[in-house]
Amino acid sequence: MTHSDLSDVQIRVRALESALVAGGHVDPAALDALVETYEHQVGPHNGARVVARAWVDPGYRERLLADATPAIAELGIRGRQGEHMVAVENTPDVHNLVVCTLCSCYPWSVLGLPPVWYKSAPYRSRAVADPRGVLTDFGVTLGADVSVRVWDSTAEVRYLVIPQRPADSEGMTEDELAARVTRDSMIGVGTL
Amino acid sequence: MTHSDLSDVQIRVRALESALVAGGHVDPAALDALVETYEHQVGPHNGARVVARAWVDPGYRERLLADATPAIAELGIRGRQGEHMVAVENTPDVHNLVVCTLCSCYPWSVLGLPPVWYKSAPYRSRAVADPRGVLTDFGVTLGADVSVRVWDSTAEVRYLVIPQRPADSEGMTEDELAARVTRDSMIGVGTL
Amino acid sequence: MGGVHGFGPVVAEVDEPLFHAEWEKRVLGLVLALGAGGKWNIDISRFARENRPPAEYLSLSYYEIWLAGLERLLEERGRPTRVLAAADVPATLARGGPVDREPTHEARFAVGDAVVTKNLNPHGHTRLPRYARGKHGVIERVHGFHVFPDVNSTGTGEDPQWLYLVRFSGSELFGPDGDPGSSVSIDAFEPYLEPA
Amino acid sequence: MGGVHGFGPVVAEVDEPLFHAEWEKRVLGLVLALGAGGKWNIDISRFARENRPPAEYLSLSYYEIWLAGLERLLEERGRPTRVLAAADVPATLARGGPVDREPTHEARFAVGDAVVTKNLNPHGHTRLPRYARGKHGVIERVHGFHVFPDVNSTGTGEDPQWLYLVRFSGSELFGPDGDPGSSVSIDAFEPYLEPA
Repeated sequence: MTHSDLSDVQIRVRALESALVAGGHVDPAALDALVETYEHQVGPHNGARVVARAWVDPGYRERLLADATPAIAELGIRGRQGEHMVAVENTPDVHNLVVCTLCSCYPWSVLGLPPVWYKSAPYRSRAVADPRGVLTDFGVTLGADVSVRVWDSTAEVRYLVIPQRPADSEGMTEDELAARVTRDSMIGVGTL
Repeated sequence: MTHSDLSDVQIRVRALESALVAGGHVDPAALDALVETYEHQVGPHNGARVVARAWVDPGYRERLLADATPAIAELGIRGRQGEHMVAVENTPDVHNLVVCTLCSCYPWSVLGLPPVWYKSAPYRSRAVADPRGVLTDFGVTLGADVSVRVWDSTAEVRYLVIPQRPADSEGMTEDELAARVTRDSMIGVGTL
Repeated sequence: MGGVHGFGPVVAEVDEPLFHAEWEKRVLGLVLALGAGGKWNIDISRFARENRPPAEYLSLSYYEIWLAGLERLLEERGRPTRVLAAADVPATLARGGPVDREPTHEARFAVGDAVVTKNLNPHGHTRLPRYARGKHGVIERVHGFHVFPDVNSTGTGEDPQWLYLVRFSGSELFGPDGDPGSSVSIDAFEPYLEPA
Repeated sequence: MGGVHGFGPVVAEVDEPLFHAEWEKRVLGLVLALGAGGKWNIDISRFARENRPPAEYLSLSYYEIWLAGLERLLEERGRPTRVLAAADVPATLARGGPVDREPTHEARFAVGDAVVTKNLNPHGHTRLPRYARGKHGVIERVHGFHVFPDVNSTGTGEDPQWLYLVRFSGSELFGPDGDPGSSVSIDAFEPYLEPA
């Protein structure tokens, strides 16, 4: 993707915002609050807490896999682009990968805003037809005996990958475990 | 389609041609001869002669529909992008439309170089899925009882549409008839 | 664009910032704030972003598409009179926009059913990807009774439908060039499906 | 791109000139002259033009794509040493490049046979359009035994194959949104086809 001249867009956006604010259609403080939320509050640390809890608490893991939305809400995590959650678990035999080929649907409530590559044409086109190739782009090589399940978020259901717990994480606390969980591993393009 | 800044391209092409001529890889007089051929010699008047002959000579029409390449060669018309010709005839019940969805294949030997719209994404995408809509863009409305046959030139076979002879052309000479035949009617986006 | 070739490798930016320019933040804020204004819904909004010539769509960045979509919505649907107040932002985001509705009839398909997707090619909005049209799969989950984007995007009502998770093999979707060791699941609305 | 939506109406330029700039003529000449040099064939040349990111392909004009393809061919395959002389232009154009070859085996299909196209998704060059993959049609004509672009485009040989005219109904190709009163015929090589 190419970017138009940034200063042009900047001017266009400023003009639009000014007109909307002047007309009383937008509260500028609401814009600040919205940006602040996604810049500093919602992010992959939310999903990491879900994953860590699932690793240490078998009962939680079961509830999460059975019906993810209320299980995630148990941790106080809910909201926009996370209204209908499904958790899918990596195992030694199955690797999960999440994409939205149609636009760029992403589980905001647990992962925050998506990275540019997730929204890019290369990822959206290849994730379904050549998931192993995409994983290779991310430095992940799966054994031929590992099957790949791709989840294309074509409706309002959002998917969260529960990565495999690292082998060297014996005895870690839930917080230490959460700190090990990466955003990429919860999309399925990374392992831990 | 947008065009890049023309002067930039012009400079790029001049530099390429100069380098190739200087290296002895291209004869500039050959370039002139090639351009001259398609600018002034080969064009829709070739196809028009074929159509007019088919209208006035039933034996020729039969040979043309049976095996177009030699029939067209009878009129001295042959060559590049016309090596394997097929002629398809419009009737009161069937209208034919030619496209190349893959690139912009076109019967150069009978129609010359294609117009921009033939090479455009709108034509190439819609001609197969919505041929009647495309015809409407060209001001042609077919009765619901007329079926449309679309020919997608996906290999090296090239298609020439034989339009229906105009009702008011009784008694015209073959040359007069040829003058009535339009390029668009031989692609199938026009009628006479 | 699923399955289309030629876009090249996936390149992840190292230490990618959340935003690449200040204006991206303002576009995010404007889209969310105005989206809460009630003049349009998320499906109208997606269609306003996506229904543009492919060359244009592919040449714009993500937030440029959001901006272009927002400009179109304001032009076509007008400016909202209901204004999201800063104080209501946390509750509005927490509530989100659930799309599950009370079912009005039984689901046609059950888990394990073999289905085939229809070969739909509508001019309007649809959420059935091109690569998964006319393909055989199996129902793996019944998600619920959800707002139907194909209709909701026209602004004429929610027309909720049963939504299913349908799984296809890589070979069914992409033939001999597909990955036989992979499967792809999509979320498909009942009107997209027929019994196989 | 057959069947893809969103490109808008077809707009024909009134009194369109054959060329829109002088450089277009030179590109036409260069492509034809260098194409006669023997360093590449028409299928290699098409693949060099088309194998680029869709946003780039769709944003370039026709002759810009020709120019970009030519630059790539020269870089990848080198400059031809066989030079087309001006005096040979008429004969070269008249001869063209016929692709029919002497058959080495019988055709697998005959006129009237029901066939289904394979769901091929190769990374290399192919001439089976995406909209016609995995679709049922009928053989209407046996064109002959022609050079196979999928292989010829790699520069490893002509690998000629039987070429057929295959006709599909608009409904088969585009479903309920297709035109039931239309049909589309493509020219399909035998490796694209299976008995239905």
